[in-house]
Amino acid sequence: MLQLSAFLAKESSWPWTIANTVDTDLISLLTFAAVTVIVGVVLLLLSELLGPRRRDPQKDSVYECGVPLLDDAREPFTVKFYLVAILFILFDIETVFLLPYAVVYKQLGIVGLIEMGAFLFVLTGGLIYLWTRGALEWD
Amino acid sequence: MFSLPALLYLSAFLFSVGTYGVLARRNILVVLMSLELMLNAVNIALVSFGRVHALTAFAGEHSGQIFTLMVLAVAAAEAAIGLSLLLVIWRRWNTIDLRQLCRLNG
Amino acid sequence: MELTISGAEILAILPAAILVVTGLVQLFADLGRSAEDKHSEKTHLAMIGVTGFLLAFAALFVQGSGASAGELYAGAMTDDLFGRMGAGVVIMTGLFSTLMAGSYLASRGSNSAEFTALISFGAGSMALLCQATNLISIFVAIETLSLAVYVMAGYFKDERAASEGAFKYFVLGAFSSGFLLLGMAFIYGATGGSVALTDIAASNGQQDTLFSVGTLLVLIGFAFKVGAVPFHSWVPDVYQGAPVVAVGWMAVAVKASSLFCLCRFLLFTGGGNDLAQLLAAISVVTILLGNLAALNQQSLKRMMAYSGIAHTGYLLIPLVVALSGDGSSSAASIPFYMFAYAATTLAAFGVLAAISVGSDRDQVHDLDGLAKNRPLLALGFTVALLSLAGIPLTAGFIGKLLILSNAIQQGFLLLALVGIIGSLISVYYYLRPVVSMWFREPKSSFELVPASWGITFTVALCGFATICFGLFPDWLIDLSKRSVEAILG
Amino acid sequence: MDINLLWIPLLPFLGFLITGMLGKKIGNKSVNAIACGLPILSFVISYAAWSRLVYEGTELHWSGFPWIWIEGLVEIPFALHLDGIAAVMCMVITGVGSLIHLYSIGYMKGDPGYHRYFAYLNLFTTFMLILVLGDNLLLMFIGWEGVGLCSYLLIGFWYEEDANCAAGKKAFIMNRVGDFAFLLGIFLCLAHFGSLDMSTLTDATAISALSAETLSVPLLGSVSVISMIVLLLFIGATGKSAQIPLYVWLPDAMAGPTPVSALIHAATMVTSGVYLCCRLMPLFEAAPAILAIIAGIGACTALLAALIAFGQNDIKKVLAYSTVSQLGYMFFAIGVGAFSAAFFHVVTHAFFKALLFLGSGSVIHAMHHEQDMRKMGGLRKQLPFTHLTFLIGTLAIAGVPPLAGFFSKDEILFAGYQQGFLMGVDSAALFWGISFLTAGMTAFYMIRCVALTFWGESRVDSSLEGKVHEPGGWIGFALFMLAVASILGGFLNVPEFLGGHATLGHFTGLHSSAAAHGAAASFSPEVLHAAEWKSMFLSLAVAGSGLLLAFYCYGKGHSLRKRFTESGVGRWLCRLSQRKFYVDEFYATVFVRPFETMSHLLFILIDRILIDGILVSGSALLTRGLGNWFRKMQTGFIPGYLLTFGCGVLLLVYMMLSLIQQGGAQ
Repeated sequence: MLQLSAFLAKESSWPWTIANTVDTDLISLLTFAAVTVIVGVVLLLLSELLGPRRRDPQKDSVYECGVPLLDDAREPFTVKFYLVAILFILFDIETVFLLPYAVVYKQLGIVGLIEMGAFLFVLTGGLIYLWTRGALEWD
Repeated sequence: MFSLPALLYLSAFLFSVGTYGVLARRNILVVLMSLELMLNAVNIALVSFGRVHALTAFAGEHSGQIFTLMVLAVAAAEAAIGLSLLLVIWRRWNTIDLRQLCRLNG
Repeated sequence: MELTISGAEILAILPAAILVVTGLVQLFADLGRSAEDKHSEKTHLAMIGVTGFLLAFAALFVQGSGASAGELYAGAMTDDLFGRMGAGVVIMTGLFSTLMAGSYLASRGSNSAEFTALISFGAGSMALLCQATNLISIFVAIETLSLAVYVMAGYFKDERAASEGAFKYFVLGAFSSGFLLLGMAFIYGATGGSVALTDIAASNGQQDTLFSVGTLLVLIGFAFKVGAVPFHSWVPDVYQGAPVVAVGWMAVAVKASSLFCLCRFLLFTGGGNDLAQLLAAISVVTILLGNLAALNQQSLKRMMAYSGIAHTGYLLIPLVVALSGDGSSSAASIPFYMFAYAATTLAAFGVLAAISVGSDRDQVHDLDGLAKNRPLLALGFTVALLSLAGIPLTAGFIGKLLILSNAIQQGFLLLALVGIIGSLISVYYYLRPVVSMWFREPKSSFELVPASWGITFTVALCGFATICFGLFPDWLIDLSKRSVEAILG
Repeated sequence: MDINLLWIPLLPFLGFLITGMLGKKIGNKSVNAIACGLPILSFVISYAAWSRLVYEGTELHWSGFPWIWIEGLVEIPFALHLDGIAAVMCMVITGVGSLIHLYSIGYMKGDPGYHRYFAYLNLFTTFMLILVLGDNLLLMFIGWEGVGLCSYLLIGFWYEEDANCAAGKKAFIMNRVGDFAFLLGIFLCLAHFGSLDMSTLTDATAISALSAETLSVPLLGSVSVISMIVLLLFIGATGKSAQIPLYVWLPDAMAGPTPVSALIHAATMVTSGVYLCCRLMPLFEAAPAILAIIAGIGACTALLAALIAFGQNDIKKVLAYSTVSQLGYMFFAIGVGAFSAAFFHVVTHAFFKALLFLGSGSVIHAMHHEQDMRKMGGLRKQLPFTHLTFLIGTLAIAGVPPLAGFFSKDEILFAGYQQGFLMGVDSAALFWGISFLTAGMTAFYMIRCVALTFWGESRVDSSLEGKVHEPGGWIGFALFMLAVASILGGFLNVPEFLGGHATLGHFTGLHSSAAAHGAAASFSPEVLHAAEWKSMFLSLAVAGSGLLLAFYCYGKGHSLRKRFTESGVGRWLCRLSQRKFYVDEFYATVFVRPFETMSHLLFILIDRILIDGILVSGSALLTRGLGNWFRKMQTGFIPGYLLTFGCGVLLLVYMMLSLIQQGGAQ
């Protein structure tokens, strides 16, 4: 592994860098991110430093609209939620193929349409199957 | 400003983090996340390679990015399977501790 | 640019397409069923599956343009004899697994519809894997087939063993596919952005350290799928936990398709002597560990698991020989060996399925006196075990003979020696079940649910095929030779 | 009509197959018909073949088929050939054989293994005929081994008794010793003649071509190839024909049924050694030194066996030793170059010895399997016919003219006399002396046997009183035929000086004496005839004196015999003779026991400790241990698996990089 990193470090074997290719909006994005992070941190530090500190149980207890809290804040999700979440991930991610197609569907022409249709056919088949299997009913 | 090696280091770092997570953590959920991290770390390497090659070696060649899309889809499917297995384990074993699944051995 | 698709491309993808459609049909055909007959044996599903597999098998014989690598789908897949042979092994295995699945699963009170569908889907992606000629398609194919197999391994949701095995398989599999993907990324980078095997072979990146490491990582990914040491840990546990039919399917189809793809991959990328040495080391360790660990197994499934590991070791030998010098000629023994291994292993797992119908019997002593109750099954199992042990007149013998003699000719004496020692050791544990079948008295508690026609048929046909390949291997050997020569076009 | 030689051995073989497989089903009657009919049929065929040979002079040949056939290297056909000797032998085997088959019908009546017995008997006939007709040494060897097998089977026929099985084993092993030498001889022939065909081995030019060649043998130094071959073949013959040192199996072989002893251990098999010598006469004549050895061994065997025969009380044992002794005669004859005399004696001996054995058989049958002569005596009254035939046999073997034995034995003795005194070969003279004495002893112990069995007052124990009576039927028939044969058999080969034409000698073309080919071939007929008269009278004298002495001892007054056996030396000699000169004990101590102990030691060392202990169990333990260790590694602990995986990856990558580095370094 050492050798590998040494190899990667050698600029000579990687003539091209992205410096000249990455356009400026990426940089502005990064500055924006940096600024937000810095502001947040600074504000928190200030309140921590300047604010007076007198603690008692009342204050340390969880604040819930003034009423005494009922039970632990962390409630376990039901299994059904997991199921839906899984299905969501699947069908959500599959759309990742639709986006690039949307960009170039004109150029791809009829054959592209057919292939996309086949893809969607299979996808929809899966959806219909689990629907009829009752995987989507909440209870 | 971002040299390719830097991006590769990033992906290598993330990959290592993922590997460490898989090896070290006992919580199945975390392990699944680490696995996803490994794949996505590689995705970074792929896109950065692809970007470079697209601009230098093979003009108009985007196989790296396409690869990444495929990997995303596959990773999603894998995550789905993993989560459903996690559910099964939870139902049967009442635990999500990796170290307790050692009935089968020898 | 206008996207076009040629007849050759349609033909190339036809088998896989047929299989996927078959899977869908099986799923939907099961939807209309009411709850009570969910767990009864579903012969109509088996029929659909068989039809689909037969169609796909027929599609293999529809000669495509014989397009050389790199032409179809912008080099994503090819349509050569080698790929078709791989697909043939997979499809046949799928056919028999579907035949066995119905009654076995019904007897275990679980729904066979999704199982058979998973077999079809898996078979489709395996067929693709055998024909894939670029990194992307290889990765997608191998992942999809793995996903199908993960689910099948854990199909008995209510059994702890099944879920444990499946999860082990899943975690390790995802881990390995991470490395596989990393290796592909390295290759992609080192070869200056080429994913098609032809471009990779043509590119000048071969000498890069990055390239070598990438190839190694891809090799590791495949080594996991075929269960080579030290990436074998999942094999015994998964085999023990999974349904017998799924195990048979894994043992044959996954191994076959992965090996076909690996063979193609290595023949293109080369990889040179260093890789060959590593591969040789792997195969030596695999053979020895597999055979030795199988010695004291009481569970037949675990025994078959370790024997499968050992056979992986044998199968790596021709790859080593091919890598270090004489390209395709030595790799020619792989397709033959896979065919032989498929017939043999299917027969064996058919018998295992037959005896574990109803309850989960898989101990060696469960076979006691099988020859008296079920002579046909006992005969089939005996033939299978003899073939696995490499006793003459069986397919396994010819396969081992090809591999070892080739290794010796090319001067890999150590490898050949290890192979021989391994198979000597293996005779011991392969003969134990034979002894208990033929020379022990059946236990009084041993009442056998009559095996379904599907299982019996499978055992009979595969046992017969084992003998046939053993007696008349010429045509198959010739076919293998031609197919391997076709790889590099 | 044309005769296919194959039929001669084939018919008894068919008999073997049928009686062996279907014997139980088809019942004894048909077993008799088949088992006796087929040998008789093959006797008819061999008679026809013989007559072809006599009247048309054509030696029948069946070229058979290629058997062991490596082009240009070894070419051994499966072929049969019938020349004079073979023709006569065939007739003797099938003729005497058939008679004994018939005899067995009466003798084996009611035996549980009836059909098995006849199957063996037929098989024996087959192999014997193959031995005789085989046109090459290898085929002959097949027959040789085959008859050995059958003799083993038939000696141990009543296998319920351990003694019989032991005897069978003894015979087999003793023969193996000889066969080993025989095989070596065959190999030598193949190596130097390049062929095993009788025609090649007896071809004068081929032999003379080899006469110069020598090969160095350990202990013997450089020996001429011919002598080596002859010596080895002769050792093989000593095994089969019970000569010193391998004779001890024959007396024990008497454990078998008496007809078997008659057929195998008197008439046919044991003479096959002599037949071998006659068949290869030119080869043997080319090795004079070995011939001298043969003469010596023959004479000594004759003497020793005769001495032992004195002390035996078992009637069959006496006959057995007399057989050994007579075989000794034959080899002596060969030793002195009188092949025709030897062969002649084979034939006559077949007649009278078979007669004697069958006679003893009928006695034993009548006495309900009592063989001890001390429990007999005075059987003349109960068994008049048996007594008569037995007496004929006895006189024949004793050499009383004009019975068969007289002519043959006289020829042998004359041949020895001629070589010893006319040609002045001292060793021959000495051996002649020995066999001359033996002739006298033969007469003595045979009369003793007759006297103890048939004469004097009965010592039969009371339980058998009145039960003993003549077994008629086939037994009688066989005895009668053989008696006739032993009376007339001698006239086959009446020497010239008695006005005969030595028919057999000329027919077989065997030399009658060393003089016939030696340098001193030029004796004038007068000299020869004078010598022949002299030797004839001498042998008559010695035989007569033996007879008289025996009559005197075992006749009315027993004084002489008593006095002799009372005397110290006499008692000592008697015990020595009864104990067979302790030869068996000698062999046991010198060969058998050391061999047994050694093999046991080796068994312990090599088998038990080295192979079973270290190699087998050791390696098994090792593999098991490793296997268990590998199983232990399979903990089922997922992080462990993952760690294994990761370490595997790291290790492989590291190895890869270091390999690349090495590659770069070079």
